[in-house]
Amino acid sequence: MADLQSALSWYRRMVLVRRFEEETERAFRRGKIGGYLHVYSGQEAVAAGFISAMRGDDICFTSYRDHAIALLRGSPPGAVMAELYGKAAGLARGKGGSMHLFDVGRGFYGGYGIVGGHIPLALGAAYALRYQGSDRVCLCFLGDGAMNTGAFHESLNMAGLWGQTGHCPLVLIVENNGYAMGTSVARSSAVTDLASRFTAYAIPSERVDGMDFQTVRLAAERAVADARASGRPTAVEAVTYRFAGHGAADVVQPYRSKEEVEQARRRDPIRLLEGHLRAAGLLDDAAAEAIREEAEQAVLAAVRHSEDSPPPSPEALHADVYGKEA
Amino acid sequence: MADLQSALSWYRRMVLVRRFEEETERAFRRGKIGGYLHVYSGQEAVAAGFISAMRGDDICFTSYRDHAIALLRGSPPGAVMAELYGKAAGLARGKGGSMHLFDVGRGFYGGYGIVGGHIPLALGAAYALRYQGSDRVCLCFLGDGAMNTGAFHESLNMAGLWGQTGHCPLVLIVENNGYAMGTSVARSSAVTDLASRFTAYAIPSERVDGMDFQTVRLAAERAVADARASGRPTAVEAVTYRFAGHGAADVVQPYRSKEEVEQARRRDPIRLLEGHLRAAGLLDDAAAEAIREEAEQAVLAAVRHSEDSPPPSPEALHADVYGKEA
Amino acid sequence: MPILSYREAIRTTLIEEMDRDPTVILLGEEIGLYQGTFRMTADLLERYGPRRVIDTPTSEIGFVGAAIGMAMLGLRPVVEMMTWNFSLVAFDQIVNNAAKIRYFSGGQVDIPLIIRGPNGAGVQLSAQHSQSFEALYAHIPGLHVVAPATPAEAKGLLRTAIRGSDPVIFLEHAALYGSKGEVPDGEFAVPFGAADVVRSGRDVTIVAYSRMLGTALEAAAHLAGEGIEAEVINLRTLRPLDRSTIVESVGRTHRAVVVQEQWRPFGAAAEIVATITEGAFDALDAPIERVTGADVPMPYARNLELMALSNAGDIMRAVARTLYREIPTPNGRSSGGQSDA
Amino acid sequence: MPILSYREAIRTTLIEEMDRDPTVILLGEEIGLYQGTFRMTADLLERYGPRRVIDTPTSEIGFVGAAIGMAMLGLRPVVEMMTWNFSLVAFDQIVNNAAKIRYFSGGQVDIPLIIRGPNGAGVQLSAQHSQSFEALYAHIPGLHVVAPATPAEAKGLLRTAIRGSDPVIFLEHAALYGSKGEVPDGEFAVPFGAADVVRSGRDVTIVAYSRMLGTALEAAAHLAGEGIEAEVINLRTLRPLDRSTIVESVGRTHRAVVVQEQWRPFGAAAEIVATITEGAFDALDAPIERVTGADVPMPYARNLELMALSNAGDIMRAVARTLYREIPTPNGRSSGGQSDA
Ligand SMILES: Cc1ncc(C[n+]2csc(CCOP(=O)(O)OP(=O)(O)O)c2C)c(N)n1
Ligand SMILES: Cc1ncc(C[n+]2csc(CCOP(=O)(O)OP(=O)(O)O)c2C)c(N)n1
Ligand SMILES: [Mg+2]
Ligand SMILES: [Mg+2]
Repeated sequence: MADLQSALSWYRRMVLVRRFEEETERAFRRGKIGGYLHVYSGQEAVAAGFISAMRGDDICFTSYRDHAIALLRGSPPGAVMAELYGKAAGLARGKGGSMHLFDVGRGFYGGYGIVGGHIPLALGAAYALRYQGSDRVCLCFLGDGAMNTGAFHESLNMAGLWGQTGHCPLVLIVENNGYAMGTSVARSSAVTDLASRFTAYAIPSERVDGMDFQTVRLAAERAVADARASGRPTAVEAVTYRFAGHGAADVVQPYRSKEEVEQARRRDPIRLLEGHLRAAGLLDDAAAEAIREEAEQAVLAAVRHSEDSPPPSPEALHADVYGKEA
Repeated sequence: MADLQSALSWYRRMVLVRRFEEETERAFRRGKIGGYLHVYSGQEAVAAGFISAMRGDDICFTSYRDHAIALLRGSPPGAVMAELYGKAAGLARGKGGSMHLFDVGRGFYGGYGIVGGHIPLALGAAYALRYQGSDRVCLCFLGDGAMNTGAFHESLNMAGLWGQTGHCPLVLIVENNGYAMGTSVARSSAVTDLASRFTAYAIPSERVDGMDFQTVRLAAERAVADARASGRPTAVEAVTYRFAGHGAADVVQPYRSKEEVEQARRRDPIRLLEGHLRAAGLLDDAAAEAIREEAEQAVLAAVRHSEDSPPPSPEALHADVYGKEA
Repeated sequence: MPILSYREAIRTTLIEEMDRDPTVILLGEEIGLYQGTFRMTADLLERYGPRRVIDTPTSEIGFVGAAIGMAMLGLRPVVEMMTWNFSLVAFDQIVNNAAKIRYFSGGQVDIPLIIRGPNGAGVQLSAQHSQSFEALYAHIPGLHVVAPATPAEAKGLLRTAIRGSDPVIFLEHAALYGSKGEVPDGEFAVPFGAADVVRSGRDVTIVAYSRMLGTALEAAAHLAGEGIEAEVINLRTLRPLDRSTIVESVGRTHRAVVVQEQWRPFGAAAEIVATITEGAFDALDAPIERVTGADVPMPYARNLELMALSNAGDIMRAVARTLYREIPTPNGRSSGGQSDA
Repeated sequence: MPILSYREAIRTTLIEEMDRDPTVILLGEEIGLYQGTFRMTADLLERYGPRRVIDTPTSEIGFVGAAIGMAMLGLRPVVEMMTWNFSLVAFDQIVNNAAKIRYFSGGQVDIPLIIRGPNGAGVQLSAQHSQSFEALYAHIPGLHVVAPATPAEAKGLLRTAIRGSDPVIFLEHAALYGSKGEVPDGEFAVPFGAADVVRSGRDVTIVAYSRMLGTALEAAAHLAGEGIEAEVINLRTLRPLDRSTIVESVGRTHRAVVVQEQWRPFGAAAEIVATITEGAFDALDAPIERVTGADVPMPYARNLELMALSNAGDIMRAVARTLYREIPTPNGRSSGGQSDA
């Protein structure tokens, strides 16, 4: 139960993430946030479980569905929201937006927009960590859809090879949320047991219930410890569900039924964890309400901060194309 | 033994292929053939076994190691050699050279120079054959190295999917000759049982001795019959060996020992088949000598034809960039 | 003539050609069940079934390559590239296979393949999703590169593409999907390599294509108010490029401004400038001006993004420079668009 | 100064930088056990071990992307692209990641990454293996594009690249690997963005880079025999492009010929022509000429291949046209090099 005790703080952060995402959807509808917006609602236990298993100096990479990663890794909600608002105070100075959150100081090496395109980066980063003589590990979150890319395949085979000599402390987390945009796993992958696909690279893998924080967390701790100790890659398929549309524009969702979504929502990861905590006497109505209120305030403050802060200065346009002069 | 009876004609063609390749190496050294030259010596049983299982209207794709495919499929040795000589009478009018043999009239859809790059073409071609309502099948030869490309992965996953509804009569032949240039399979693939990698795409596969024509042929007949009947992809890993260097420039071969090559040569596919044929009384010294002499004459005639025939006309430079006017 | 949107023009052409020719098939991401990311293929799965409207995994190498193979076997695949940004994943297939197989096979196969989808910047899609790749593709022999600016062109050029025998890079622009215009009925087709003089004028030639045509016309309208008559040329196809129409026009106007959305260095406008320099050198009375996007990855923040894109004011100022005079311009200076590598 | 070959210049620079800085590591196909396809990395596996000299599978997406990730974490990877033809497989990684991550992260990371290898045509390697991609890469902000023509430049530019903080597209030329020249000792470096006036002259400016520099110098020598003094500029880097040296030269010579190996339409020469037109318009006494490769996929047959490539005679004829006169030229007409899309 000591275990569950510490889960309380992750519960708190998951509530914040959910509330934050609701607010981003609202801000998007109000035209405050532009571009594409991919929220994380429904998948919170996956990122929370894995990030809870990271050490302070470990690092991670993910796709465009990245708000939760930044928040759970500790980036200030105000800076995350300001990025979505395209403000200079944003996590990437307003240059990246929703799909390209970055907080290198906290070991978050970015959100990327090309499906599968970040996987080789994570591979190389993992190698660099070992090459530098550290025991840091690299986590790479990726979607079920990303497994069908050439970038995935080439990286995984190389990870398998580099792991043979202990030079690849890489943890791959497949967030199987059932869909790549509107394409279900069964329609996009010849094999639907995604964890089994890693055998083609001799990479150990397991499939876990991605809705249950405690389950994810245990798997994450095993995977991270393995990678750290052995320098070998390891993979986890976390079976989860995307409550919202693919992005903010995906409203009609002709590819799935309302019933299916309803059904999935019954296993809401936040309510599941809440249930565990209540059952263990670690949470009651008042505490839950306080946590919700705390999230509410944090999100509203993030919005105010974002509304009030200035856009990037015109000089920012040409800054950061290149570094110091070659 | 009826079986072995017909093997005699494939033995004859394998002898031709070997003799043809020797001549290409000589012509390369004499500066008659330019560019890259990748010979097939050692692997004859693979192409012969599979091509023997093809129907006249079936089709195939391969890599740059393509001379044998053309010859075994029935392209005139003179036209193949003329292509290597860069002559107008060549199989691709002197435009493609060694790496890009093409004989569409015989269902040979080409040799390609980008490793793995031809696999998606074969996938689409297989789909087209079924879409057109035929029961023709498409064969795709590829190297062990090509399995590590993104093009392989994306194509195989799609083949698995399309096969679910019988729309992918594709036979994949992995010619595992031990090396991708100087990189052994163990150094380039995290899993060395290459046939097993196809389980990630739910594609049935088997591994066979690629040095024994009869073994290859039986596997090929099964695979082709399966693909034709079911419209599903099927894969065969043929374990073989590259007797020569990767290409004509690969002389020193620091990545493998002379002993290893010697060892492999002891299971020369041509001599193995010759042994079977002799044991069955289908071949004696005189007949073997006649076959060698026939190959000798065919190759010398091909060389004469190539030496004597003219280069492409200057107009050919700008021809065939586009088809009829859009 | 009926009024159609650019989207409808494309969609109805797909339908007409699919009805007419069973070898025309569609493939791409989210074109079926999802109804198309931009609804270009809405209802087509229902209409033609899953064998002709193929939803693919996120596998650009696989499905672009497969479409090339289909084309080699006699089908006429039309690939939807969800946006051209993703085409870089399949760049090898397009450049090393689609463009070259006819040639290196000695002319043994046709490759009647269309790859179509939106090219260029949207609104705040940031660096990886706001690119315009015409200069890259137009460099490659064996490809046709087409960039319609109006609904009629979208229809006419798509028809030519589908009935052709070579790979076509069909660059649409999402900012134009809702725009409307008259579209001729029937088997209307626009040939490749024929630019359109959209507006005639004697003072300066403005060359544009795709979305920037509208910006050029907006500039031309303002310029007319200042007594400057700009001739506006819409390229329609970049490969083949209609060099003679451009050269002939500058031969009359003596001045030229070339407009493109994307990064200036080694961009498409450079080829047009070179063409004019080569063909109309003696006629030129002023340096040719280029109006282009800023030479930076596209930033997310809207204020920076607007700076990175050129507007009618930028074109007007460029025209003014070719005339060695000052004119008032409507839009604020987009200081970003003029910088070099 | 010691005389080194272009190959030795690169190889010794790799060694010097690896000895100096343990964060410099090499990866690519066949660079280790095989000793490098062009022997550029011969013995380096033995010298530095498999952790610093990494043989990769045939997986350009994987190893180019991995090198980007290494660079983000502070290593200085030098990737060998066996030939640049294969880089198209990794084009997305280079354009969408390497070039842009610094920008979209708001400047949070350096990407000190070099990708090097031979670019351009060899001898009879045919369509998929004879390409020259400088125009494609030089279009992309965030990349440096470097194309040394001499051993000294190869060394000096590679040193600048390895010590920099941005991705560098380092385009060598296999036809130059054996060429020799003096190379300064010590920590010699050549800055990016500084073209070299290799030969001065008053009659015409010839702009070239990489392998075509030698062809341009050959033409200039012949021209001198005809009393024509050509100034020859070697660009050395295409991004950044040293516009002022070019413009200044043409300001003096009043005539320009721009040379490139590859397809003309939307090729690198167009940007140089546009630069001259913009910067030296009033100085120009004749249209700028482009001398380029034929606009076709490279054919295999040697006679066609020679037609597809430009030679000194083509450059001399172009110079003659800028001077409005006739001059005898040594090489036969390579009728291929002048056609358009
Ligand atoms: C190479 C590429 N192709 C297509 C797209 C468009 N696209 C954006 S997200 C997506 C689906 C990805 O699904 P998955 O990997 O399961 O991630 P999820 O969105 O479910 O988190 C697609 C196809 C893209 N961004 N990149
Ligand atoms: C994409 C790409 N990368 C690198 C090369 C260089 N190359 C040519 S052949 C080869 C090895 C391929 O090995 P394999 O697939 O086993 O075929 P084999 O030569 O053994 O028949 C490589 C790396 C290439 N042609 N294409
Ligand atoms: Mg998903
Ligand atoms: Mg091999």
